[in-house]
Amino acid sequence: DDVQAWFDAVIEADQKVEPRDWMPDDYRKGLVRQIAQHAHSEIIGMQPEGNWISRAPTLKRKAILLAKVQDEAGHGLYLYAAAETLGVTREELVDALIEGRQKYSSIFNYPTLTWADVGAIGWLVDGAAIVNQVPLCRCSYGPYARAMIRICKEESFHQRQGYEILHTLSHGTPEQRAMAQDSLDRWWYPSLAMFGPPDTQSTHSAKSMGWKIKRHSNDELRQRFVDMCVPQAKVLGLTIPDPDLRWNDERGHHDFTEPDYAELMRVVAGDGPCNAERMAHRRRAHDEGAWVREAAAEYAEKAASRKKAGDR
Amino acid sequence: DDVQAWFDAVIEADQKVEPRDWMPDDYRKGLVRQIAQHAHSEIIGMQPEGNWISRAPTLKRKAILLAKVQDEAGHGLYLYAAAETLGVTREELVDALIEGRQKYSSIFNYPTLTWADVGAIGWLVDGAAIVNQVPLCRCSYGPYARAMIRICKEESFHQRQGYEILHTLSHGTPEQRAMAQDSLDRWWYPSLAMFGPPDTQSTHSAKSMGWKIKRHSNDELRQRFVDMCVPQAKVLGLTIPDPDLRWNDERGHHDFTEPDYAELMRVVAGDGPCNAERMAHRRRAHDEGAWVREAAAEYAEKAASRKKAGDR
Amino acid sequence: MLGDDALLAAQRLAEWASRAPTMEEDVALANIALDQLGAARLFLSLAGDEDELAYRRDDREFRNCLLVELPNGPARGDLDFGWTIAKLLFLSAAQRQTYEVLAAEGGPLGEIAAKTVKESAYHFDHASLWTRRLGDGTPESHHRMTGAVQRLWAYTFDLAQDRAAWLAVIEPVLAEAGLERPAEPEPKLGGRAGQHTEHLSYLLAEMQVLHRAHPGAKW
Amino acid sequence: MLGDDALLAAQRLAEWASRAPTMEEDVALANIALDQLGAARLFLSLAGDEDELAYRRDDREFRNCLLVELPNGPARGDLDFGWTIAKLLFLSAAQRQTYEVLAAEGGPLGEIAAKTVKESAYHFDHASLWTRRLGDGTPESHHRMTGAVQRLWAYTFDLAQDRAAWLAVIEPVLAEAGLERPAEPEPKLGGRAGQHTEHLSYLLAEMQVLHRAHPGAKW
Repeated sequence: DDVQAWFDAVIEADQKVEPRDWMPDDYRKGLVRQIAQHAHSEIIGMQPEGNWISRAPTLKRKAILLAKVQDEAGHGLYLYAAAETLGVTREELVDALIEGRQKYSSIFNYPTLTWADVGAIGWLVDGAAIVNQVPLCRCSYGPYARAMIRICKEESFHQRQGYEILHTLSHGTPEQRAMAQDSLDRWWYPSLAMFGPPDTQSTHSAKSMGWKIKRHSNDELRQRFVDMCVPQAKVLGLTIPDPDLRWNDERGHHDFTEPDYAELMRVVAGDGPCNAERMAHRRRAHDEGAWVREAAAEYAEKAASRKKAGDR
Repeated sequence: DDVQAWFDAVIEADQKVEPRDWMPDDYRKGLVRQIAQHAHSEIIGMQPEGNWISRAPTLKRKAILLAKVQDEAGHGLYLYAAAETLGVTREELVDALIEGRQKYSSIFNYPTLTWADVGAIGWLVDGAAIVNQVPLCRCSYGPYARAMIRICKEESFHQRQGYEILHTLSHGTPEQRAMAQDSLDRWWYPSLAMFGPPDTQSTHSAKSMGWKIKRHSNDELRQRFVDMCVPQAKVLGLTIPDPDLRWNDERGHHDFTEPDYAELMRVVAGDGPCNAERMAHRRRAHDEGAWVREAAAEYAEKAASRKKAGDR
Repeated sequence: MLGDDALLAAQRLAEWASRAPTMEEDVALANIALDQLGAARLFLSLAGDEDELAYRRDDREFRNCLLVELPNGPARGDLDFGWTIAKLLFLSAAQRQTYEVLAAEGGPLGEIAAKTVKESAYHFDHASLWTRRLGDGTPESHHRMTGAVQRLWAYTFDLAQDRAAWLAVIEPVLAEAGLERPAEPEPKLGGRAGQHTEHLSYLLAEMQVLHRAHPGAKW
Repeated sequence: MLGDDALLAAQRLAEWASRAPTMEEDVALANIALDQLGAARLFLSLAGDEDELAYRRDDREFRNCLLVELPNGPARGDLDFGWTIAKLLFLSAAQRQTYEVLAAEGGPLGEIAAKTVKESAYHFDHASLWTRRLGDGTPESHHRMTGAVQRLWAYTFDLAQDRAAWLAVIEPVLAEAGLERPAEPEPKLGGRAGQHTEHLSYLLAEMQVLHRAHPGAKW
């Protein structure tokens, strides 16, 4: 229990736990689960936006979007690497994703129907991700905290780009404006649901808070997100699809309508509009790439043994 | 040699040879080769036009084009059936196509690049096919002659539809007119080449003429085609891409520039613009349909044995 | 709505042209596609100019059920015969019922429906026959057909006005084919309200490209 | 011509996004696609408005080599990594040479080429490495890579101004990978004169759909 005391002291002192340090099993497991889910979300998250690369309306937008999707692959890589410091392999995690044993953010189970959705994902989905993730830059596990610093920097860049897409659309032709509003109408509540179930129902939160992995409750972060979006929507000239949304002077926050948590649970359970497609897409890419990975492994082995023979 | 004399008499009297009749081996083989090649051409010929079904510019044109491609599948079926009366099976012939042992008309190795090509194929390619095939309606082998009667009727319908497409385009917007002319520019010489090499170089012709399978030489038919097209092109207001094309009063025919027979030979040999694609497409359809054909066979067997069991 | 269903069904079925598993099936699928296209033209013409409606609307303006816009297999570009047959089975059963009701009601819509109902009956028979062949064929075909039925089931909830009647027609076919009737999943809806899958905009991009590239041209 | 090559190469490479055989390769292919897209924008901007040129021309007006418009596999919708690598190997070797010549000539074109030549060298190295891995990997990868090289060889005749120099670069890579250098077939040409394959009009239909649907809109 010396180590436990040491660990508790590190947490208490807001210091970082590092890979070689002792840590409680639950802490390790919880972190693996969370980082893996985060990594999976980056990888699956490439799909809804990737859906519009080929059709981006200008070459500049195409380049920005392609770079963004590339960043997501990069984020996936950092995060799997961070998880690997906890004693799992990327292959294990990828298998867990492919086989449906681990989850990814349910937001990516909604379809991107128009170009405006690329803007809405940047503004709202990346915006929500940032609100979720900024506190993680101070989380107690060092490698995760450091990965998050880098990721958050890029995410906020992405968020600005998404906002800019919507800004251009909402100041464009009537069709473009309608496209932007329609997109906000569809993405608003799913974005609110990204913060997870309300605090009264959240399962993993208390422990995570104790360990300083999580630092704010779901509802706190959701409120922060709403307060951030309202003035931005005003600048965009778009209407958040919530008739009950209003400033509450007493609370110093906006009151708003909660998302449909039953829908969230259905999507998490696998019944969202695109769950089957997203998983099938990922599985197919994995399966169809198998021969390439095998060839690379075989080649590396041959090269190694050639080198060895040459070294003799 | 009694049978040979009988056969010669039938041919001489312009009567029909029927499946049960005796016939010389070469006659049978020549017919199988020709009918199979004709059937293969119908099946491969679905591809270049099929390429525009999804993009046909009006629903009416889509319906007409789809019906035409369907007719080609139907023609393929009649023709394989006609070949089967000669003691080969459809499977053998399909294998010969798939494995590249039998040919199809080289015209289908050119790409359809614009909608106007659908018109040009109808007008020129079906037009050339009709000129080739009308005499076959009187050919000495009964089943082939009867299949050709039915096919020619449908082909002339298709030709009119193709002509009508070009007519609409050539009387449409400047872009449409340019599209029509461009299409004629690309399809004219390949269509002339459909009649085969010049008589001086044609290999199978003499025997076929003796047997009354073929009734006119390649050059005769090509001339007939040119004479038919010239006035039609005039009505279309399109320019046949041959500066030396002119009426020859002495011959009572148009003089014209011969197609590039070296190119024809290259395309026949497999080096046309689309040979590899057309064959790969056919092979893929064949391979990917295998599990369906196997299931149907298995089901038929099960059904038959159930019926047998029930009959007892 | 009926016109959009038939139009997209035709567009998807026509993708099989020159690619069907047998030549007979190439003819049959083209035939069914032509019937669907013919029905689409009649229904759309009741609502306005058929080409204006088919070629000038974007995906959010289409009112088809999601089933018909799905590709011919689980992913875009796929051409899976079992999947196509399952789609056709589900669709044609619903179309037949809808057309029967409309035909009984008479009027201009009823007149069209009286014609198309016969075609739907043929489409349904064709799809039923293949469902039996594939369901009760080889282990592979059984496996594929099971997968298709399972995956597509969630898309069947906005097909028929009377789902019970639709089930009464579908269930015996599945049973005879030795295919399990899926449990009722979360329905996939939205098409009737213009909220489609990611597939429709691709389908329309291809279908409309030439028409849209030449505004006002005659073809 | 250079701009069209790079633009279509980028469009095809970007189809890999979220589908590559490894995550590292997802990043690498997107990177190469971004380089190609960047080069395309620079070259097109020399010739006029980049978006006008990319989005408002039809296939007959494009002047790219046929190689870049081909799908990422033998048929439309295919995603074959070996095929993609073979395309990239052939293209990047030619681009590097062309850009080197232009860079030496100076001027506005030369300035762009001086930048893109470094990228091409990286693309070529990446493609060479994978050509070795696949050619000298498993029997399956060797078989696939051989097929790709054989099928694509006919499309390499309008890539480089100096084919001998191009061959001098390609042949050692193939040799090292244990891949046979194909015999010289009948070249597939036409792209430089606006005569393309059946694939390009599909690619453009998808690429241009949104831009064309909103004439004059800003994005």
